[in-house]
Amino acid sequence: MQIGVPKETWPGEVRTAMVPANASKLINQGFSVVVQSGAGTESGYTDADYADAGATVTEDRGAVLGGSDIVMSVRKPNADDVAKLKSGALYISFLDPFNEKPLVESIAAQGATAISMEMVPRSTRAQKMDALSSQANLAGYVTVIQASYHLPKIMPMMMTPSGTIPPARVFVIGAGVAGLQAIATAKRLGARVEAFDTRPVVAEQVQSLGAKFVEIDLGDTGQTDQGYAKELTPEQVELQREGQKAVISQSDVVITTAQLFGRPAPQIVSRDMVESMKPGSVVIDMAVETGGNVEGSVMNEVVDINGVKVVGQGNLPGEVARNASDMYSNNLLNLVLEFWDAEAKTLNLDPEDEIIQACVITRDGAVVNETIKNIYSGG
Amino acid sequence: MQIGVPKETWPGEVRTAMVPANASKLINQGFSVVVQSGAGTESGYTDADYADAGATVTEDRGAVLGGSDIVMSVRKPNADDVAKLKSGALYISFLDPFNEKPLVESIAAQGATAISMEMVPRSTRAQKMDALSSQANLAGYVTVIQASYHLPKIMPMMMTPSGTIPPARVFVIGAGVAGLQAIATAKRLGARVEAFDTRPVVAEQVQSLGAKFVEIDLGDTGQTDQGYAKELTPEQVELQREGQKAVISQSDVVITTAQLFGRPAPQIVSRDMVESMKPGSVVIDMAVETGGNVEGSVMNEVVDINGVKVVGQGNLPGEVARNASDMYSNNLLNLVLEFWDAEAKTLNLDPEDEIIQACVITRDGAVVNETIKNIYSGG
Amino acid sequence: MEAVFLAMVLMLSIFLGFELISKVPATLHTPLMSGANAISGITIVGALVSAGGESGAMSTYLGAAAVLFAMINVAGGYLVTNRMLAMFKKKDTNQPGGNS
Amino acid sequence: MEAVFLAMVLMLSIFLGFELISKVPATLHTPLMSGANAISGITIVGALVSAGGESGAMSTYLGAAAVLFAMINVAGGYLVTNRMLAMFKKKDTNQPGGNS
Amino acid sequence: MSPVAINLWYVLAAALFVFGLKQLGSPATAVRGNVLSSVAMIIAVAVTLLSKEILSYEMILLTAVVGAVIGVVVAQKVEMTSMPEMVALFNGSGGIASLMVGWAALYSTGNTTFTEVTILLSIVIGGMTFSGSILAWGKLSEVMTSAAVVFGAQRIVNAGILVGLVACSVLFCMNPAVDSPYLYAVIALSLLFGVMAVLPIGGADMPVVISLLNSYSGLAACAAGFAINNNILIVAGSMVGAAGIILTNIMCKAMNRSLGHVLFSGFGAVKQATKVEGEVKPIVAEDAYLILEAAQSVTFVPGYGMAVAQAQHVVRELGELLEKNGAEVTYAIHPVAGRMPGHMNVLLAEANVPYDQLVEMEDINPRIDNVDVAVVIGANDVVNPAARNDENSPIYGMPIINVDQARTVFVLKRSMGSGFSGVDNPLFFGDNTRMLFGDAKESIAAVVAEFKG
Amino acid sequence: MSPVAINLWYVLAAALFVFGLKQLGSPATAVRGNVLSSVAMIIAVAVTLLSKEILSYEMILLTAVVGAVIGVVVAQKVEMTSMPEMVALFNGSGGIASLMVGWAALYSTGNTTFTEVTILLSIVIGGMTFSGSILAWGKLSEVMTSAAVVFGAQRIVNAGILVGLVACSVLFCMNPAVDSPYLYAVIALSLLFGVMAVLPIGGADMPVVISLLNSYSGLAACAAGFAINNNILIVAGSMVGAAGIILTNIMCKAMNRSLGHVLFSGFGAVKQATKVEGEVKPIVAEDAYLILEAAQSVTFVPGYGMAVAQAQHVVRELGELLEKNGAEVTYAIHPVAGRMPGHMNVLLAEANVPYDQLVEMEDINPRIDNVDVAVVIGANDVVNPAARNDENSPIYGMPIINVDQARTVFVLKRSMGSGFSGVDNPLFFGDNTRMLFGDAKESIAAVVAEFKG
Ligand SMILES: NC(=O)c1ccc[n+]([C@@H]2O[C@H](COP(=O)([O-])OP(=O)(O)OC[C@H]3O[C@@H](n4cnc5c(N)ncnc54)[C@H](OP(=O)(O)O)[C@@H]3O)[C@@H](O)[C@H]2O)c1
Ligand SMILES: NC(=O)c1ccc[n+]([C@@H]2O[C@H](COP(=O)([O-])OP(=O)(O)OC[C@H]3O[C@@H](n4cnc5c(N)ncnc54)[C@H](OP(=O)(O)O)[C@@H]3O)[C@@H](O)[C@H]2O)c1
Ligand SMILES: NC(=O)c1ccc[n+]([C@@H]2O[C@H](COP(=O)([O-])OP(=O)(O)OC[C@H]3O[C@@H](n4cnc5c(N)ncnc54)[C@H](O)[C@@H]3O)[C@@H](O)[C@H]2O)c1
Ligand SMILES: NC(=O)c1ccc[n+]([C@@H]2O[C@H](COP(=O)([O-])OP(=O)(O)OC[C@H]3O[C@@H](n4cnc5c(N)ncnc54)[C@H](O)[C@@H]3O)[C@@H](O)[C@H]2O)c1
Repeated sequence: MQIGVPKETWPGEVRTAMVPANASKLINQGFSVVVQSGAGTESGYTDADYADAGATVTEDRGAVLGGSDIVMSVRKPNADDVAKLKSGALYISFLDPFNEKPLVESIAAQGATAISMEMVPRSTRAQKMDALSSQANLAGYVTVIQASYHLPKIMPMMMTPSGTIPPARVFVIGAGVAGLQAIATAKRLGARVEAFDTRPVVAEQVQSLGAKFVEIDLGDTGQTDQGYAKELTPEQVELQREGQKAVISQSDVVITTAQLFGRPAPQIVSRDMVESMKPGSVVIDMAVETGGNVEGSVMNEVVDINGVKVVGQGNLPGEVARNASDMYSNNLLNLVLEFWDAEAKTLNLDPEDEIIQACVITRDGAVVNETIKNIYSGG
Repeated sequence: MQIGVPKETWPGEVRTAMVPANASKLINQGFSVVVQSGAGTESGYTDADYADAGATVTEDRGAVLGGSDIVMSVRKPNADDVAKLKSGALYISFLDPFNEKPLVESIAAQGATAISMEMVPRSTRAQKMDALSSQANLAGYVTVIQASYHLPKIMPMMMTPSGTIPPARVFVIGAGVAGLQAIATAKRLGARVEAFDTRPVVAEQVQSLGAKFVEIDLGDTGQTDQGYAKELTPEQVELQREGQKAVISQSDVVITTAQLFGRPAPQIVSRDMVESMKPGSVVIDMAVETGGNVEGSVMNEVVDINGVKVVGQGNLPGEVARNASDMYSNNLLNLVLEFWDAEAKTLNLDPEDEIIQACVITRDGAVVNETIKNIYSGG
Repeated sequence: MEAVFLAMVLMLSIFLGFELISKVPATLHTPLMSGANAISGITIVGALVSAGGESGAMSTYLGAAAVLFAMINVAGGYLVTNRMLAMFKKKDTNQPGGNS
Repeated sequence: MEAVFLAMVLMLSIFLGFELISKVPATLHTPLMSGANAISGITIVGALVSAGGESGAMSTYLGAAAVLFAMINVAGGYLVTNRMLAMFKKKDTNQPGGNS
Repeated sequence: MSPVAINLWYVLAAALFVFGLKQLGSPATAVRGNVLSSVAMIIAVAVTLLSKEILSYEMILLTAVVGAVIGVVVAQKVEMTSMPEMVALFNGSGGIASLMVGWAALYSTGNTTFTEVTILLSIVIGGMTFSGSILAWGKLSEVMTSAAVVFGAQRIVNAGILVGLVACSVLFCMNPAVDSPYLYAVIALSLLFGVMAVLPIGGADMPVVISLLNSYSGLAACAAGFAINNNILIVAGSMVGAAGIILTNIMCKAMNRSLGHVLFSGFGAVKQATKVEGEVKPIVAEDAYLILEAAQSVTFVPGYGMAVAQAQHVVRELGELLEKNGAEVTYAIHPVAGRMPGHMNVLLAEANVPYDQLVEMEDINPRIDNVDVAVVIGANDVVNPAARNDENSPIYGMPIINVDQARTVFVLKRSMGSGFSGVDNPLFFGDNTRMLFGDAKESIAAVVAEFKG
Repeated sequence: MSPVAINLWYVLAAALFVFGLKQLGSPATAVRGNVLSSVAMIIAVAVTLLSKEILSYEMILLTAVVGAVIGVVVAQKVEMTSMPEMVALFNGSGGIASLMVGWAALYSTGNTTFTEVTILLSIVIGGMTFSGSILAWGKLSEVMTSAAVVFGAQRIVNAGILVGLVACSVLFCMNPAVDSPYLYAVIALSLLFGVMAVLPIGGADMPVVISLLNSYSGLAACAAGFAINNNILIVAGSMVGAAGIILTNIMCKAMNRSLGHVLFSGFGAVKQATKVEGEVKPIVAEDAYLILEAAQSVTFVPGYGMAVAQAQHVVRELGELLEKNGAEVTYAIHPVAGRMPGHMNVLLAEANVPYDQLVEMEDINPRIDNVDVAVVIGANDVVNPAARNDENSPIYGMPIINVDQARTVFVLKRSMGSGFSGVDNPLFFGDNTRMLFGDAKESIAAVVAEFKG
């Protein structure tokens, strides 16, 4: 059974869906692997590495897409990629199915099976395939590195002969996987870290990292069974704004990681809040790709709002491309092997399996995923 | 007695010699302070801040230089700045007297007294005026931030559902003030840190930060009474090269901080060593301004030597301009107040005082500093 | 012969006394002292014997006086101790938590 | 009357015994046991008395036999203990450092 | 020598015994302690010999010398491995000696009932000590099966013996005579009882049993002391008796058994077999210490609870203490432990746990059955065997750290509550599992205290 | 009641005393302990009254009741602040009682010399306990000057008194008679000695003195016990005597004085005045613990040595324990402590010391004289008073943390070696300085152990 790994075409995407180490693992399991030349370059893997791992490296993208039973990619395919897929093929990548109705339907039309990595459930059992977490985790680390890079101050406290430097104050909004990692990293650097999240359950998790949880009473908020946050009512949003103002204005760094699964990210930090910060402060908007938590943040740009740097870096995991590729590739590997029967050399995506049910979007020419179907029919 | 603070003209210099807080302190001590407009902007201090502190803000650079009894600056003055100084004035800044013979002599000719901050002794008593240390310390922190910014990996170890990420290996060459701070910061980020220095005494200091000291036997090396390293013999340099090869090739990050006081920095990391590193690795050359420890490093550029990024960022303290300015300004403040007689409103730079002897270069139209005189006469 | 038994008893009691008191938090120093003091009022037993015994008037008077003083020691001692301890009560309760 | 003195002695010794042994590192369990065992050979004193006393032949023989066994216990016990301890010596020396 | 003088010497000897015993308890002074107590013994023996009560020396000297020789030779010959057996034997001879002393005392004229009772006590205790010790020796030296011999009627039999013993004793005391049949009955029964008491105990528990018997032999000597009105016997005997009980207790705990269980082993053994399933066994810090103190390899398995309790620093400290104590210490990190990837790494790095002590799940699992103690610190889901065994558990299929296969497992948590996934955890009911309830930081700190105190 | 019965009751009482005393020693059980020992006392008194030795009850009852009433009333009235005085008074009355018991015992016929000696002992000890206690009371309640009264010839005088005491005692024993003048001499002298012994001790040390006298009164009771051949007196008396000594010792250490010094206070006081200058006073972890345990405010002053020893984690732990113990804990960071700017911050942050416990030199110095204990952990130059006082010291003029002005200073280092600047440090010879030698981590860990153990 052949696995194909096309080179990423998405602008600024430096990750790859397959690292050489995993290529050889899959080959030992009885797969054959075809990699488009240059697929790994930007994450630090040369074509030679793939070749050494036993994969076939080819210039011909068509062959990779068309010839393979399984196609692995980081980003969703573009129209003509889809056209190349052979019917019955399995396409695995981040698909953003909520917002890509036409694309998804075209895949269905092509007769290909599509697995959307965003849709992998958050069950304890599925964590090893949970690419959202693995990437968010790295992104969280990156936010802090970016912040300290742009900050004209140091993070830790220092009592020196030339005077005492107070610790930088970091405020993390949204303490999910990414947020928690950001908190941990900032703590490591010696910053004074505060955090807020609408899901009260995370307060304890924040404290478990030695940071302070900012108490803002929003009334009932709660989370989905997947552990995702629910959207807030307008009143609640207002409450949150008010509650955060004071903290933000004192902070040297504000990092927002607030996401709403499948929906545009909530706008949490308004312009006036940014302006209330000291000049030289930094705001990192991790949700910029899904609309942004910060008013005025621009994708892949550092906007200066009177003296405050608002960093809208997209694709944060890409900043640590090597680790990100390793992790993502492992997720795919775990996913495939979970359902791979090495003896029979067959991949059985049992429709009864809860993971399959959750993450398989199209199959046998139709959109099969319940959630997605509802949304599409819904609107 | 008037203190003048001109705007820095040195390219890329974002620090300032006086921060508003210190301006008011000095004014309380009976000084008057004149600041050239825009002097503090890049370190985050507006003219208004200075005005509020009680300082006079003027556009007229001439007035600042010519009208003041004490002129404070970060970088050495250029020729026409010197020309503006009034005879008997005191000029305080980094002067780089070893390499600036004509400049120093012109200052002498102008009849001005010059204090070179590099020359402040490393005595325990003088530490509060020790600008080299205060700036090197911040630079050390910055090197690590830069490294982690450019590194396509994360620093800490992480055992995650998607696989285990090993800690990044950081090798710090030169464990002086900057080196030690770099070690501490890298440790904080969770990296596996090794360090080397020609002065055996620092081995214990390195371990006291939880890092590993790489033992390379260079025979007798030793340090000056100021705690500075002596220059190595060619054989020793060779020994060191050999000893470091292995470590460097395994490292993800190499940070060099090796300086030789007053002399060009030793070249420690040769091109072949750089090439021996994994693609994606990062080399930070802190000594780039004084010639560089790394072969092929270019000032203010990130050079790519087959896949390895060699960062030659100059003026590292400037990356955290705000703290750097605070620290430097405090050093100057402490220096001035140490010799200021608040009652008599006079500054008595007692020629007998060891600090004065060390750091005053010119006075009453002549070069008075022993060390410098020797060097100049020497060649 | 009795004397030697008493000697044995003495020896053992002294050792026991040494072993009994090991580490005492500062707050307990005074109460413990006063408690021990109350015990040392045991001499009242002796006083009773001599006061009660009939080795002549003098010894009876001496004994009686002894009873008086010893009684002060005993009654007062235990009471004072109790009051002190009552005072420390609150503090003591969190003490264990404090030291563990 | 003697009996009551002995009772007092008994009471005190038992308390003392309880107080004496507190925390013992695992390595010392066996030696301590064997050391205590040797002490319990004190019954030899009793044996000697009865063996030496003259309550008739039978008691003397019994006593003698008792002496024999008790002596084995005593002599053997102390020796074995000593050997064990000698073995643990090295380990013990660094023990304190280890536990402080 | 006058009785007074002798007894004064006895006081000295007693004092020395006290010192000796105390010093035997701590590694630094143990050797000296042993010497002291031997000196005390010599004094006691010497003054006794000098006492005028003693008339015929020959016999005594003979037997004494023979005994000494035997003891010395044996003690020299035996190799280290079989020390415990040796102690058992010596202990046995001590017991039989007490028995005989008591017996002999019967011959002295004009015994009060009180004395008669004490005499019987010394005989009974001495007797069972003897037979029990011999049996223990047999089990240890594999002369006979070292397995626990348990048969149904045991309890009844034992009860019977006890009743008989008491009855005969009473009858004997009614009209005490050296040739009274009851005397022999008592002797026989006590010997038998000793056997019965040790039979149902497995070889593993023998050390504890010996220590207990040793305490008994002390009491026997004490009883003998009353029988012949002898100070030193009473002091030394009762002291050893008491100390022995304490030591036994300590040893039990170190072997993770309850003293009560050993004391009534016969009955205990049967009971224990019945009640294991689904029962939670809590443990206190002190006992946990005793077990860890004896462990050769310890693995910490941290989880979210460690983070909540911020226990990482104390954990590291305990780890260091264990290493100093000669144990091999590792930290097994489950990939999903905590609430974010690398959660445990952050904390352990902060606490300066060296990277090379961290082992991954895949590496620890194969060798986990060689781990003496696995200390689960506020982890739950990641050590939940249900994920391995229970098809219909929501977390079925997740790889876990198989702590349940370690020799002993400590689980540190505040309650029986479940973890993130809300699944119950059969581990807590495991046979080799001990629950150390309470905040993880407090608990570990308490254990550390035991180590240092 | 028969003597036997009585004595058996005494055994019970004694046992209760043992329990009581033990429990009095730990906060959790102290109250119960006090109750137990009072029960024991009641038993003892009751059985004695029932003993047939006693003939005339009236007198006894009268005095007893009066005594009891006085005791109760006083104990109720006195307010908490003046408890110590109270104890002193009670103790005194105990002493005088013993004296009288002894005296009375003289009247009983047929005393052996041994008895006579013990009688004298009870008189002497009782006497000096009495006078000493009264004096202590006087000093504490400011009835007289609480300052130490020291005059030159003191030693000679004291020596004289002692000699006289011994002499008279001997002479008395030669021909004991209730009206022998020597008897009165002995009584007078012992009273005088008690005064002399307490005179030269300052009010601050009084608690220790009282505790010591209390131990004496125990011994007096014990002696009285011998005098009248009474079991319970001996047991209780000697036990309290021994326990008292231990307690005294503990208290001394907690006040950072040596027991020897208190025991021979008179001579000590003079000695001490002479030898302070330039002398290094080492201290062991246990004593350090006792002092810290009683401290209300503690400041840690870390230096390069803490970094070398990597002691930051244990330091934090000790800090937490002290806080739990009710002390206010701060970390005073000198700007140049360590080997790089912010060296201490790195380490303390790693050990999770909360930022708000870190205080700068400028902030701690003004209030350092209110700090009970300043713990200098491997710092040297940054706490070197020479920088303040010694014009020609190379580090003169550097601002330092003035730990030498704290009430007590512990300096933790491995040797008397100097620091980075190679300058000697007068702090080590300070009067209020105690050197805790050894690796900083080991030392702190030891103290922590004391806290927990
Ligand atoms: N790693 C990740 O990225 C990630 C992210 C999200 C979720 N998860 C999930 O989180 C779970 C991680 O498993 P885990 O075993 O580490 O944690 P867990 O299964 O959640 O169990 C934690 C246990 O710690 C105990 N605990 C809490 N506070 C404590 C304290 N102060 N002292 C002592 N014990 C305390 C709790 O029991 P008591 O209440 O009885 O004390 C609880 O049972 C997995 O289910 C995983 O799927 C992981
Ligand atoms: N902060 C900076 O940027 C910087 C940079 C360079 C130099 N300095 C200089 O360094 C000095 C700092 O002062 P400091 O008081 O922190 O350090 P210090 O004066 O150098 O004294 C450190 C002391 O720690 C003790 N020590 C070393 N290892 C120890 C261990 N394992 N356990 C216990 N004690 C240990 C040593 O005494 P024993 O050997 O007897 O144990 C030594 O006296 C100042 O003179 C400063 O000028 C500072
Ligand atoms: N069961 C598992 O193994 C597993 C695996 C991964 C994640 N999870 C859980 O899922 C949760 C969410 O994961 P995620 O990081 O992908 O979430 P996410 O990336 O979708 O969102 C990031 C965070 O933003 C928060 N947020 C949303 N709106 C906000 C607002 N208006 N203000 C402030 N914060 C807001 C969310 O609560 C979430 O914590 C995590 O807490 C994690 O514990 C569980
Ligand atoms: N007494 C004080 O208060 C005080 C104050 C500041 C610094 N100092 C001491 O002065 C020392 C030097 O200070 P610095 O940081 O300014 O030094 P520096 O900046 O001049 O040099 C940095 C480091 O590079 C090292 N180095 C030089 N050549 C090297 C080579 N070939 N290979 C490897 N390493 C090499 C030097 O040994 C030094 O440690 C420090 O160790 C510090 O302890 C003392």
